[in-house]
Amino acid sequence: MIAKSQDNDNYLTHSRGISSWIFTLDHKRIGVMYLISVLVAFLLGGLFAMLIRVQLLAPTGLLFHKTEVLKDLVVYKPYNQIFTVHGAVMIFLVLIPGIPGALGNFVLPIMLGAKDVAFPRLNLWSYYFYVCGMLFALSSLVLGAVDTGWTFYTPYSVQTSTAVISVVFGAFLLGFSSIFTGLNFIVTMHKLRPRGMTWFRMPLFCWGLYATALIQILATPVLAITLLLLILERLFHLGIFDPAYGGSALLFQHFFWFYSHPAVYIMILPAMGIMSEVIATFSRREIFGYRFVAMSSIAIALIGFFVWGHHMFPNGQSAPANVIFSGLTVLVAIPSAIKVFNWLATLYKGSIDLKTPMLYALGFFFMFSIGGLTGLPLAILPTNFNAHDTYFVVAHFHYVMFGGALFMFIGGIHYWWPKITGRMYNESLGRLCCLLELLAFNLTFFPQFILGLHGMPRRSAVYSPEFQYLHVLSTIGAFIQMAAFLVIGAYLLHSLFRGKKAPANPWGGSTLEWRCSSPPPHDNFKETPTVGMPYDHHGLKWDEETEGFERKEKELVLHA
Amino acid sequence: MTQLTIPQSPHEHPEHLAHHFESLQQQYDSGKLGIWLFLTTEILMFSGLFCGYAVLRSLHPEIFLYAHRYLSVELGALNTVVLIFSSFTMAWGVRAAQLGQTKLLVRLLTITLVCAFVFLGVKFVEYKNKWEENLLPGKFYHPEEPPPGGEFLKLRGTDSQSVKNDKPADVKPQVTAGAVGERSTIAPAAIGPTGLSEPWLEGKHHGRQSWSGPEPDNVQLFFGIYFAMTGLHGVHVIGGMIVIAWLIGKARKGVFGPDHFAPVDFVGLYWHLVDLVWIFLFPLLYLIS
Amino acid sequence: MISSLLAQRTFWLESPASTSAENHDLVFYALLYVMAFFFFLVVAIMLAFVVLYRRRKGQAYDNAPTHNTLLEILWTVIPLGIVIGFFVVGLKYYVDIESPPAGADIVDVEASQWQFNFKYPNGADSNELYLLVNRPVLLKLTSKDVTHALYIPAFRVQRNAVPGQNTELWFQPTQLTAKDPTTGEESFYHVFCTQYCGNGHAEMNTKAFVLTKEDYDKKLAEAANIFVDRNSNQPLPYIEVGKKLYTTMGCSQCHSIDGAKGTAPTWKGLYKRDHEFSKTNEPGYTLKESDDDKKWDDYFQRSILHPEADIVQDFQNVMPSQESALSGSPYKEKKLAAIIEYIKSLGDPKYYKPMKTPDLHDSQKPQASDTAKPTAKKDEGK
Amino acid sequence: MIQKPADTSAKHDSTHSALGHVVPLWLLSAVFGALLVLTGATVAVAHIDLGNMNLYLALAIAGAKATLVILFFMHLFWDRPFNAMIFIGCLLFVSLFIGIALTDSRVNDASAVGGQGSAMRGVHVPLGGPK
Repeated sequence: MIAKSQDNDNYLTHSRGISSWIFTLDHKRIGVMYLISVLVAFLLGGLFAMLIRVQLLAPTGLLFHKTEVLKDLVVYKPYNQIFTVHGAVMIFLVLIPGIPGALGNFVLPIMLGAKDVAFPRLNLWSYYFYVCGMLFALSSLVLGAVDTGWTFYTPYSVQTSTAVISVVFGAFLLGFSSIFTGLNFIVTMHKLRPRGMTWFRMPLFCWGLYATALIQILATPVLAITLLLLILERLFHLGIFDPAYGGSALLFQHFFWFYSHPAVYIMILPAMGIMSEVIATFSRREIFGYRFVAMSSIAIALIGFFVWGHHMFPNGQSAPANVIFSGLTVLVAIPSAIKVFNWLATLYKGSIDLKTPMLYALGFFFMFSIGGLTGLPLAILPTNFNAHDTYFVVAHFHYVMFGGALFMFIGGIHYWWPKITGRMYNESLGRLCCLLELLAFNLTFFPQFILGLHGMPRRSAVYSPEFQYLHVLSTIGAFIQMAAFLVIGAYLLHSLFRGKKAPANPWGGSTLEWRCSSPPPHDNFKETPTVGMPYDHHGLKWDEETEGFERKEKELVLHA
Repeated sequence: MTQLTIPQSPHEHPEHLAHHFESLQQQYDSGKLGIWLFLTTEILMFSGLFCGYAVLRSLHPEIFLYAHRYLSVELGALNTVVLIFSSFTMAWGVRAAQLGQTKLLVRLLTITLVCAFVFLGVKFVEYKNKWEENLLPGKFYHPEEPPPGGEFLKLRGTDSQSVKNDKPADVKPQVTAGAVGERSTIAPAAIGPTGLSEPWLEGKHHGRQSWSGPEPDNVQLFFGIYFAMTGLHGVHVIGGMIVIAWLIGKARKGVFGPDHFAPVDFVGLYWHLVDLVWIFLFPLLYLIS
Repeated sequence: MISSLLAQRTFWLESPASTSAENHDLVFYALLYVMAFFFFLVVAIMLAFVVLYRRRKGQAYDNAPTHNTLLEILWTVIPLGIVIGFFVVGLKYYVDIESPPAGADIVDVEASQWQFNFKYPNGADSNELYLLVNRPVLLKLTSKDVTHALYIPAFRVQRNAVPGQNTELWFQPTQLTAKDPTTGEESFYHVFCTQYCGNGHAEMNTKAFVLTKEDYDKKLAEAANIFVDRNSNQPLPYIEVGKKLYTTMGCSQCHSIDGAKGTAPTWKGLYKRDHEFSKTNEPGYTLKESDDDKKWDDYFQRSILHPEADIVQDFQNVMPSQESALSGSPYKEKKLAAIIEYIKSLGDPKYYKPMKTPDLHDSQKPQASDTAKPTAKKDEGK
Repeated sequence: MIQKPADTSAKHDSTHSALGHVVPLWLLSAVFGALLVLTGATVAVAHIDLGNMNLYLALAIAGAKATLVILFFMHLFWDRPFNAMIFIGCLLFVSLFIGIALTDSRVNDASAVGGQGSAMRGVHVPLGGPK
């Protein structure tokens, strides 16, 4: 079938030469370029995280501390710059573009059975906006790294002497990159679905990306204007956000969180999409309650817009707003809960194969549950007043963003690696590292819940000695994680050269991308494929000679 | 399908059909949906400025009542008419493109472009005046003259209650200091909306909408928001002019016709949005009370 | 009663020290149990399924149910009920948080980079927070520069100090901070700034003491009158007071006394040292070793109240005026004198003639204290 | 390739092109006229003092003008309903954003006047009254 007939021509070999990559309009190549850049940024952000953890080994600061000669508080400045850059890089350069930009770009059109995204040229622009944004953001490292925290709160961000503008402008460009991607995906899903691919036959990863795209379209422009105004504030003191000129500091926080809260759903929703794919494939089951899972993505996206105020409970936000936002925030928990329960039910009576991606998915259950549940004390008003801006918050969002979104990003990379590169990675190493990550992650971030509840404020370069042992645990965990990530990088790279050729369908996946060869041909499908139910595994048989799963067209269930 | 073999760019292909689309209709609908989504993002982007405007105006009405008199309603109105007319010619241009009336299309687009130039010209005159009178945002705001219309008691600085103390002119050195070193010495802002001096409070009680007191605090806020809003809008006008110029070039070659007028249509939509924004900016900035 | 039971364990939270803390712990531990329940539920089911349904050789495709509306409704409605329940409970205590009792003592908190300044009804002010046990207190927060936050974990309360805005925060301490009988160390509650506010954010924290009536009055009297030795009740020499002020007023953050380079000129040998100014208000103003004491005193006073007036060569105009810090105290003049005395004492010994220690009685009766409102300060700042 | 106006207009009657709806010229002109009239109106109204009404009236007129432009100049009247949905949805989000930010600042401000100082003063009564 298709898979075998075209092994000679795939999107990697379709055309050669550096310019065939730089100017490519092929969504797959753009996806790959995204993947590489995002991973580079991830490494960078990780290194900054390590520096943070090293500093916090000692109560008085291991790297940056006062000395006999230099008592000035400016000694802490490098630390403030480091955690700011860590946050900005991880959020704007890794989490937000990561899954949609890299995996989404590569997989989405194939999953739909389309030849490309709706606007290939815009897609390329989106990538280059990302690159420029990245360069601007990182240029600040040279120009005097920004030290405002990734939230750029005024009036401090207006006063500090560090290079705020370059980073903010970088984030501004990254915003456009994100908008273009979202716009592209929405149009693609509306207009480029082939006959037979109805809305409720779309794989859930597409639904996740659709919900994400909605947020990218509706929220990101507000970030753009916010950052633009911040730049003007620094240049001309417009005064809108600066009390010294009659403006309101709180207004900036409203502007900022109107984007940045929905943004956390930009990060987690696609991860949930990958979760659905992986769970379905490796337990050979249709996703339980497909429509509920699909709709809960949309619900999360929409409700997510009404809850930004929970970042501002003690910040001087008015009581009525506090109450409204608290009430709406607890509601967001529901769609996420629905997803988790449906995934659990999907495992029931499945045929569960513990391949690496599946391990990541199971890890997601574990850490997303913790991350999600610890969101409750932050949504409920009295408990928020104790946990706000402490390490409890730090732990909470690392469990959701890192343990949730990033783990599924890594899981997704493993899941589609054979499809993207046409190579298989070392399975046992993959499993080992995943487990290692899981343990080390909890060692790193669980102590931070306790730190926070005992009052350890976030963004502090030094702390009172009674917190030390928890910080040490956390640092140890961080180092193990770093090591594990390096190993992962190593065996993935190794697989590129030594890995054995990947079959069209190594996992027994039922969605369309597994029906075209690995790596896929330039046009994905020569003739538009017949579309069945997304998670129908009937007739998928392990084929010894291709070492992949195969099935006869006629075994597709074409209507449920 | 023949499309599989054609080069990527829609514009070199006779049927203007990109390889990944099935039909012209599908391609057109995709483009239309795309441009509407893009307009959505534009609106949300401007909404930030409108939000800032709304909050500041509701907190410091006196600033707006006082400062809007610095603006010239005549020029604002003129620009409104110019933009509306350009919108009209643009809409007509789309019609011309749909009917393949190439010459007419080129003419209409040219008129639209000229209107845009006129608009920018008027804006330039306005900005120039503001610049000369130092009616600028933040620390650059220190006009010599009170605004025309309504007799203003020139009490600046004489009563301790209002004005001078955190006038930007005074804050400036401190703020820059804060920026250089890490410690800032900005005086704490007054309780309540800054500088609600007596005349205003009375005025408020009588629901009076005009401001006849001394200059209120933080008038520079008005010019901050004024330049931000009109400036961003101006940038969009310039962007529009570039694409319209590009359209004219294409139209001269006669590439637009009944089955390929999408570019004209989409640029048109964008241009109408620019017009829409101005339709709101005009009353909000020029016609206060 | 339940809350006090739960509060025994200090693994998750340190023991509550205020009424609001007890309320908080009640909600928190309830949440904790619910969270733990759902977490273990999910993980247990997951592991069970993984073991039960692991892939076996030649296993046929199993047609298990793929949807069940009843289940969906159940696991939508039950969590919904729970979270809404918690929201309502939270709301109940939130109303309490936002409703300061009528008779609460009012303490003005002025946050600035990087210290808190607490002003008490009697006009005394301090950088540490003194509280009366079992008595509600209402903190009114303002910020002089950027956004700060005041957070006291033991009381489970937190609120931002926002420039240009006024926020407030009330609580009622219930646990005394005792003095350790053996070491004489006074125990205290941490007060943190949780809103990132610049270089010194990490060190922007202080101590809160919860005291009995008499200790409280004593502390406030001390805070108001720093010119008397608390033990011997004898007047302190100005140089001692100046040394105390050097730390309490935060001079130590920038001015070293050992010649170390800081953000600002060291005080070591400052007195009667020739000065180079990068900027002065009156053109041509100079300050030389030869100048008389009067001129030097004026210079010191001006540099404390209006630091922006003359800027010493190689230093930035970054020092905030101490006007507002001093104006709260009835001893403004004497404090100034004390600081200047201390600076002089660090200068070249051959110029330093110690000032006569003030006699007791005039230092004990404070003048009419003016608790300056932020608005007033704005003017004095100039 | 050049398309001659003649043959194309022969191929397409003046209300339908291959892909989109063609707006008749009289309608465009009518809309243009209406917009001019409304502009005049809004300027005129501004000079009458109606207290707060001035603002709302000005916004209402602007809204009317906007509606005309959107429906006819921007073809939304004949366009696919989904595009209209997008547009309306976008307006909803704008109002949500401005609405909440505005209310919050107003409440804070109201409480700040009179030096009460609290961002929360005067609002706990609706929440159940001070104890």
